[in-house]
Amino acid sequence: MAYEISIKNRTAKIDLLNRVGSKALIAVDDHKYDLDIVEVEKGVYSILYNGQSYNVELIRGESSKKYVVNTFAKTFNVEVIDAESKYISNRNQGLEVEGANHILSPMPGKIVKIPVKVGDLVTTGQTLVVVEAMKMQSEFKATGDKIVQAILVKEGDTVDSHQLMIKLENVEAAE
Amino acid sequence: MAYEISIKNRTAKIDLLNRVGSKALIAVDDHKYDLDIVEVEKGVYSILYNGQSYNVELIRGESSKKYVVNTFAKTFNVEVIDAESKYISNRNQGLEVEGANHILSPMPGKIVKIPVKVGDLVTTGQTLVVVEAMKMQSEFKATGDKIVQAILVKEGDTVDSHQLMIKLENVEAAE
Amino acid sequence: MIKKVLVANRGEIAIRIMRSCRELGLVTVAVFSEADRKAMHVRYADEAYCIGPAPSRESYLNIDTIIAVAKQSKADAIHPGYGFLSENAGFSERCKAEGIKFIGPDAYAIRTMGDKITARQTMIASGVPVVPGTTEKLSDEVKAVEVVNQIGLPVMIKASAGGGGKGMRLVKSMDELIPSLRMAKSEAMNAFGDDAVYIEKYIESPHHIEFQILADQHGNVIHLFERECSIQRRHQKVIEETPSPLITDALRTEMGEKAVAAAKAVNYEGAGTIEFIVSDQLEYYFLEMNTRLQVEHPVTERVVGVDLVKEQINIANGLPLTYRQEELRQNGHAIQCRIYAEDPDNNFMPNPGTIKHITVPLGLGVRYDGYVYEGYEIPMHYDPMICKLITWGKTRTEAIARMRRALYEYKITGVKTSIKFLERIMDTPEFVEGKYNTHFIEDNHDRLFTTKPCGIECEDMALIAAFIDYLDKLAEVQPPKYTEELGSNWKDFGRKRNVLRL
Amino acid sequence: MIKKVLVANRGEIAIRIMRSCRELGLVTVAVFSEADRKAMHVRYADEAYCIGPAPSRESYLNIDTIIAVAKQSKADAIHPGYGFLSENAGFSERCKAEGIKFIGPDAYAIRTMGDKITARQTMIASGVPVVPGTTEKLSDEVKAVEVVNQIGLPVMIKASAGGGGKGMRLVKSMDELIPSLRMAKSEAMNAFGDDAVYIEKYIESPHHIEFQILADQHGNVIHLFERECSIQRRHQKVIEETPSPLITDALRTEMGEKAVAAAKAVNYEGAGTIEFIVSDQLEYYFLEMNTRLQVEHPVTERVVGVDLVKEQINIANGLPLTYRQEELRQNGHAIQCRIYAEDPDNNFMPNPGTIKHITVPLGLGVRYDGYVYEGYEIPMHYDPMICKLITWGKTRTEAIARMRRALYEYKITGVKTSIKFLERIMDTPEFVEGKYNTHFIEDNHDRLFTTKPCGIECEDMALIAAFIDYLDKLAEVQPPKYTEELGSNWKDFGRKRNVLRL
Repeated sequence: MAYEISIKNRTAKIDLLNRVGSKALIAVDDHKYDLDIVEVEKGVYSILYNGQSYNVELIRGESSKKYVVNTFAKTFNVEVIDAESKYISNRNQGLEVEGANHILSPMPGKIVKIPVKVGDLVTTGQTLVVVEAMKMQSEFKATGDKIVQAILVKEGDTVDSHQLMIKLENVEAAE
Repeated sequence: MAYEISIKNRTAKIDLLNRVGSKALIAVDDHKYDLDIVEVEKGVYSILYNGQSYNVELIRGESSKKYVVNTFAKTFNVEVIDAESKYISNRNQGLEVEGANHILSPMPGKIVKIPVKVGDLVTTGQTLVVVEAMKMQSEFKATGDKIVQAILVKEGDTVDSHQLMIKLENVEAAE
Repeated sequence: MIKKVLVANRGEIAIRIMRSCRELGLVTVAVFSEADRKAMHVRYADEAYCIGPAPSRESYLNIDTIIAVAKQSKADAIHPGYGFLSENAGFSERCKAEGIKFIGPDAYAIRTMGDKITARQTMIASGVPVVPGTTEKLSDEVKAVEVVNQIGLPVMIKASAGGGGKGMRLVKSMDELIPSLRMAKSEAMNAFGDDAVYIEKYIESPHHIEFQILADQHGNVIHLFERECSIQRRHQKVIEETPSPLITDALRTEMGEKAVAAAKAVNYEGAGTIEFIVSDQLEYYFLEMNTRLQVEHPVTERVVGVDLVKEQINIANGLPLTYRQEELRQNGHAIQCRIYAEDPDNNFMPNPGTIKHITVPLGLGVRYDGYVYEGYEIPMHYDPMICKLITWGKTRTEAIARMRRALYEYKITGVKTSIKFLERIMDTPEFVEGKYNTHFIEDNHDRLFTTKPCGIECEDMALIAAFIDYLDKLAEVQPPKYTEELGSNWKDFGRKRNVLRL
Repeated sequence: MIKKVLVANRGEIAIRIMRSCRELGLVTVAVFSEADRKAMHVRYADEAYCIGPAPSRESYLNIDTIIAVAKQSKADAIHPGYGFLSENAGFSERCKAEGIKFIGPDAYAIRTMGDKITARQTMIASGVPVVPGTTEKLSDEVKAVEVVNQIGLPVMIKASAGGGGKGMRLVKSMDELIPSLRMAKSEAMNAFGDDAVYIEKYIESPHHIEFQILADQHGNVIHLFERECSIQRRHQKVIEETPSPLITDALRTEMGEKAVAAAKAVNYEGAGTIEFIVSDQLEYYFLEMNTRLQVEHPVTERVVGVDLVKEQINIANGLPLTYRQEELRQNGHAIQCRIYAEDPDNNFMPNPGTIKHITVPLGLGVRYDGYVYEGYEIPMHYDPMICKLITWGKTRTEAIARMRRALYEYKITGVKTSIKFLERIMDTPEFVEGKYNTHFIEDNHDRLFTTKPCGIECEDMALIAAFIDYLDKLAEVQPPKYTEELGSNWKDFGRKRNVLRL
């Protein structure tokens, strides 16, 4: 059974055609790879293809379908797409515009300052929240003229990675 | 609930009296330990007791009750004894004499030679089987005058750690 | 003689200090904040005590608690490491009052070198060249104009109590002078509670070169040559090396003598560093003194063959220096890379998190000073540096090749790091040729922030590994269907799983 | 010039060689047996090819397959490492015939030095002292008696084709001579298909000291000083160090010159080692030459500051030696411990198995050359050595202190190792004072095989850790009882689990 799998802006068809021991025949789009793949340590794969030795490290994401993948040159987000993922992806398409209106903390940290309050009209570049981690302060700024719809954290709070801190709404929407 | 726990030839009573976070109050026989214990890596425990920093590494055994424990100075076999273990231990007591009559391979290896056959009468020091691992040959010898009751491997076989290779019986028993 | 050392620090430096203590047969005492119960220095030490909550000022900066632990554990000396209390004159004084040996200089030396105007004055008095500018606190704006007329533009306004770029202003034209001066004073007052500022000539293509010194309690001072630290990002050192590819033997000798004079000027005791700014024309000026062990001390250790922490302890024991100046030599070349948990592709945003997997570079000529381990969660409260990688080579070329090899071997997943960024520096011609100054990262911005391409094949390998992992995890979770597996048993299933039916 | 190197080996030495190749910008090709698919050298190399089943003679000793892989992958050179094919004259010859550069000497040098009687004759002709005894194959038993009368008892009978103690007999009294001679010949015939034996004087308190040499294709030969290898168990080296605590500067110079002469006698090319036996009275005799890189080469690298693998490749490229003899110096002191997967408390029984957890010693002055990793299953088919630990110090005392520290830091679970045994050697007075010969382990048997006591408190910590682990695993497996947990949810349960109700 062929799956779809996404990497960067590319979605590829992927199919396991045969597998015996560590040997596998895998089709990615139109290319067939006859290779030797084995998990040598937890999340670490050794792949031999055409004599080349590749080392690939995976971090499993929140779901069993999502991975962060480190190759020698680069780090990628990879997602296996099945029926369920497709459904969620379709459902979310309408919401995507709102991405920029959700201010998430990209790392664990501590809220140092929130110089805005709910209902404020903020303009491009205006600081919404200051988060401190590892002795460094990062400011998160508005990327357009918006209205502060909700503030979900307060000064002194500890936040996790990807935690939603502030919701904005577009000015048009509020009018 | 107090448990019994064995180490070397010693069997101690052990009881967890209290536990909050990484702090624990544990009684071992008559001694109460008020300490801070935390698993820092898989199977690696850091214990702070009276200011001293101890590092203890565990390897979990075949059952959830058996451990190989590395302290700085020594390695121990430790076993938590509950009702089930006691039953098995009691049942096995009669068989203990036979321990010396089971020739187990202490390591993974390859059978190089078996210079005896079933029914042979062997004497103390006589070689029963030669196992090779890591370029070194180890000979396993009879520790008394015995009769070869069964040979469970053959030359060229690969054996695992603790695999039974040869069974002997005492000369008296055979008479 | 010292028998038990409390290390008032955390991270790689705490472990590095404890290693030398252990080699000397000294008992080590760790202190840790509540966020650090699982930290490696707690595991490494002979004894360990909790000193308070995660924020530094409630734990690693809490003098009273640290002194109390030292007394309770009967430590006879405290090593402050770098950062935290290492340059706190009050802490040095307090240790002395409590009869605990502070492994470092006394309060006088720390205070004199800590205030930049006093330090400048002391250096001028000792014949150590300083950057041309004012020698006193500037309050008179007319005087400021006079000074600038005298030394010429551009100039830098700096806060006397300063550090970390606060209260600093670059002035390129005369009409910026007065507004910049006022802003600098106001910033300095806000940041340090002291509005004292001074003016220095701005050096256009500065090189940052520092000298390691050691001074015993008997007035003997030696230097252990220089470290080149010009690869910086926002005034933070990224890569250090020794010998410096810039300076000559004659200049090395001369600057070394000045460094020794600088240390003598404050009756220094212990290990310290004299930082100089050097122009392309090899004019050099005293910048500041760090009255502690530096992050970059390992490159000196490797090339000079001296264990600096052991020398610190030797000095703290009141013993004379182990070496005479003429016995010391630089042997080969060493480079250090600092590796941070941060995302160089996203403005170096700090990236605390849990280490999933780590492969440490090893082998000939590689030293790794770190503290994280698999499963360790790097706390968000402290410095993002996770390790220092030091390579040595017979030549600078070999040291660079070895650093490339070490960075290639170093694999860490779970947090983002600056490894790829450092690899790109190792490939940059200006660095390879040893022709760089503190503008290096800015000057090579495009090259340093361009990620290597990963071709279609490399991308496909990433896809394939994720896909295989996904299928195998799926097979583990889903038991065989009854209809299909009827009559077979688990052993069969295990055997067949290698040939997956989809 | 060589661009791509096939490494015909496995384990730590394969990785060590690839590291230097990578630093030189050369592409590396690994070969592996079916038992080694997950081995680190396969992961480390740029390319990797399977060469057959687990047994060495079907893979790592299979010349045809290895040559085929070299051709397929277009490798222009083969590095044999140590062991396996490294001293196989036929392999060196075959490489030459196939136009692939063998990184090592030619077949003539390997053959001459491989046969002990020929080697003895060659050395005598070159003025290198050999142990007094026969210079020719012994067939005449009368002649044997004559020789022994001449050189005096005790004597050693050795097989000419020998190695590993086979065909060796110590003779202490005249009436043992003839029977021992006959047995040695018969053993030699069985083991090597050649019954040639010879007689040597037996040196009572022998020291094993060897010299590292480098020889280029242009007749230039240098030595890189000595290694002291007298700490041996059953003729296997356990610990090596340089400089030797035994020899004097004058003797070092003299033996170095003899080592160079020995290499020149066979027109040697590459890196090699001349082994000497040295008596307490500092009489020295040629023992044998190893025509390859040695396991213990890192101590020389550290003290002399030379990358021996890079020099091998340099020589293989036909370039002249990088160093002249007078440029080389011994700087400080280095010690190497070999760490084996074996159980010293159980007659050093090999202990293959799966590595559960490993903490590698790091920091100043420590080099770790290994190949195992967490989760790796050490195969039973090959050498039990899992790593080499090398420490350096300004003095021998510091190098020993650092080795103690490194062994303390080195933690490995899953297989039994010789770490504790090595720690006890570091604490043995004869070793600490540098006064030892090859009988060291025998002479100190009681001390070396007594395990450190673990007091009741240490024992209780072992119990407590196991007990807590048992309880926590139990709590993970058993879901909360419905009756108790009614109305609560999983989040509550997670929070409460820290206070365990029993």
